[in-house]
Amino acid sequence: MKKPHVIIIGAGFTGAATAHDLALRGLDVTVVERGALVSGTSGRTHGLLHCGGRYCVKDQESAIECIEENLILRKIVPQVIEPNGGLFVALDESDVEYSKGWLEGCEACEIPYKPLTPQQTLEIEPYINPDLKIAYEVPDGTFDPLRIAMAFAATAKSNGAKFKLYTEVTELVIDNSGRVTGLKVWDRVTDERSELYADMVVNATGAWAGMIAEMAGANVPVIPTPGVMVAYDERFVNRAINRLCKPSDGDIVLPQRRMVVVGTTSFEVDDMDYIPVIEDQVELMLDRGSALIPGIRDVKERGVYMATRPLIGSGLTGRSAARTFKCFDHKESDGIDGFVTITGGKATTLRRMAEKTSDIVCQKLDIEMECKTAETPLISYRQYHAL
Amino acid sequence: MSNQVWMVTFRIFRKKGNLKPYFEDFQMEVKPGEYLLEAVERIWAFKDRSLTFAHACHHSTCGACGMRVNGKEKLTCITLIKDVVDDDGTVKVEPLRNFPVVSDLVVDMGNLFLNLESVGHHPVISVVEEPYQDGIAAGKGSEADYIRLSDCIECGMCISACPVATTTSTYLGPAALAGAMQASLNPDNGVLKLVDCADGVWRCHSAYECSEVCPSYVEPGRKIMQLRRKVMAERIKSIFRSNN
Amino acid sequence: MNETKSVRKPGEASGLWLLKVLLGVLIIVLILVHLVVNHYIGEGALLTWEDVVEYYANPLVVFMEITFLIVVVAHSLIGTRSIILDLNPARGKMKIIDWLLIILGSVSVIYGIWLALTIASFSSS
Amino acid sequence: MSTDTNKPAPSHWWKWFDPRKSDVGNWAFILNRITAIGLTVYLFVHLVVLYQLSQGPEAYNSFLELAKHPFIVLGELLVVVAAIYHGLNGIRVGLTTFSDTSSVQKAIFYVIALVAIVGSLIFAVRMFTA
Repeated sequence: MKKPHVIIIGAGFTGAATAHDLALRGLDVTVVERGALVSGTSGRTHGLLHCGGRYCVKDQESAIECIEENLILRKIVPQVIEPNGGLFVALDESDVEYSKGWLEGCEACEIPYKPLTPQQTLEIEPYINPDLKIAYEVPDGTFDPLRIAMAFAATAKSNGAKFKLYTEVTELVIDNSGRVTGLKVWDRVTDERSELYADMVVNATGAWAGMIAEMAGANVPVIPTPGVMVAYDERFVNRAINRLCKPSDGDIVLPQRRMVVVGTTSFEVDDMDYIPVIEDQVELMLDRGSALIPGIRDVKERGVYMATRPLIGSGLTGRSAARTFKCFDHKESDGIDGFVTITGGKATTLRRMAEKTSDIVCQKLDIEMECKTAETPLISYRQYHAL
Repeated sequence: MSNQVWMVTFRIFRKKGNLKPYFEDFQMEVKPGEYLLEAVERIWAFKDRSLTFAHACHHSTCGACGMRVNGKEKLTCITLIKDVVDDDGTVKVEPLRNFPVVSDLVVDMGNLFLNLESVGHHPVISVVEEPYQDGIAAGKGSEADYIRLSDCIECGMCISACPVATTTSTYLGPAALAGAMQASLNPDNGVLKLVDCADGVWRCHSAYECSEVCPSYVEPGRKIMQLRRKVMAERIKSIFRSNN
Repeated sequence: MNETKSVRKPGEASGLWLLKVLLGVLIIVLILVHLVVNHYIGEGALLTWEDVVEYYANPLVVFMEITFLIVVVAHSLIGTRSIILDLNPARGKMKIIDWLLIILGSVSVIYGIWLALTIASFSSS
Repeated sequence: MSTDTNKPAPSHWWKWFDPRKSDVGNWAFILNRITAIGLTVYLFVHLVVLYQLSQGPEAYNSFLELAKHPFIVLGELLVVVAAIYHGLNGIRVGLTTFSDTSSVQKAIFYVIALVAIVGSLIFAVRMFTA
């Protein structure tokens, strides 16, 4: 029997991971991406491999996903991860107050933690604000955004998946029965237009998922929610440093190569193709970041960027909205067959989003194949260019 | 300063398929304190959707957005516009040299990645393996336990700047040789033999342009010289070994 | 299409490169010696045929000039080879080029020795 | 993206001498290569010309008369300048190879450039006033 052909729109984290998952299950996979690999939200992610601590108070579903996926990614793609752990740092009394609920959340979500006195904290991370009250060590990590996607894509390619970059979807092809049977694309490398046929189309365009769904007349309640990230020119810490407080602006500082990156903010936009940098927010990052690590004030800014999270609309917005993901079978929601949308979620849960999506795709295609991505180590990200 | 706006002409290299390449001018208002990649992205977003360029992290950790700006290699995500605008208000943006051009500002850096792979460069290392020359080494105590991403971000700018790479596509190149230096910290992997050849460590002609354009503290030129000394020392040692 | 690295060109490994550098150092030394010797024995300039012949009457001078010739020819041809290598020639072509360079070098050296000895012979006759 | 990964980049030898917005290290290389080619050409021309020595005093001395032409003297001066630079840059390359001095390679270049200029001037004065 001919292998079913699945086209994935978007080569972000979800697209690359879904390509890997489906290719591993033996399907014929093509990924189309209008830009470069992870040139949208994924590439601009903060790079925090969450342990779930950030969500364990308000959004335990996300928190549990995080700690589980965290441990899986450490095993399957250690080549791009700094597994140095993280700290949740309480700087004032209100942080200490918050820690009670936080500890309960950690227990509930089975996130391991270890309390550290200020002195113990400064011994392992001497550049943290010495006025801290208490800190908890957790299994956070950091990862390289481009390379984690390359590792998934490389492994997908090694199993036969194809990646068509700089190829923009201009139209979804829908037959008389209302089924999506393919798409029309514009190859921006050659400036040529063509049509691709698929047994199933997966819309993995994250914050742009609503726009692609609209092409099929379907509706996806995704709220593009950008935030700012600022990189500073010194690696002050080896661990991910979180402020022990209700998730808010600029409360995470991550090491990356010889930098630290402070993030982030949260606001809503309509046009997400270009988000201008808002200078007040850059200022805010410096304020908030230097509260955790005072030395940030003394080093140069190295880069500033905006990343647009895809939040699932549920009446709640911004920080209150759940950070979990959702997979839409448009047969059920809009009566459109052959078309699935995956959006929401976060970088740490990319593999699980792919698993869920691939399960639905396989179920729709009547294929019985188990997901094997949790046990399958990824090949070297550099092989992305060899295959 | 922050309210200042400059009218800048971006002279962008364009190439589609097998058509002849040309330069296209885009005039745009920018803030001098913006990063160049922002402007390139805005040209795509608001002026010409056919423009192709590679980018991902926007803060110099991924290495995707290296381009030639006024003839010199720059990582555009950390290059301020005010630092590269000519006196007549133009900025010329071209793809990196010494790689096949895919389209517009996108080049195919496959060879670079394969070369880095072939010498066994490690993308993540212990923090003590690539020590800081100056500045602050993070953390204290058992630093060897900490893992960090290696300095090299595989941006290809050193290859673009290298005068040897302009004619010798088989040359391993500065990034891979610096990677080999890192890999040679493990004495048993045979990398010293691998680079001791005409396409390896001896092909360099000490122009040090690689170190000049490297945005990520690798100093490939210096690493090549360190590697040469290591290869020579290894050769001398092996003479004595074979005599025993 | 991914195995480019297996086709390494032979040749300029550490040996040849090191030789080029050592010869370069030797050239600098010999030029300095040459300048000094020239100053004392040749008394400044060798402005006529007779001056040159007289200069070559000293066997040490003949020896030094021949050494200098060999070293300079070798250095320049290894350098030439290095430049040609930068043009990334095919392996087969490079072999031919190697032979051409060896022949050119040998001919130059033999010719140079003949010339030096010829000049030296003028003074004894 | 439909390209052959390992298609070599187009080769143009003249790009060795592409000044781009080069830094001093690249200028050192460009000058080194130009002087290398120049000196090699000179070496073999020189060997051929010296054949006159074997042809007796008349041949050689009449040739020497010709060589007093200012253009020839200028050419000889260029050879001397090239030799001085090439030798000094060789020392620079050797230094930065055999010791960890590549971080000061620019400073070394400035020093050798200065020495080369002074040396060249001395030779120029001597050759044109001799």
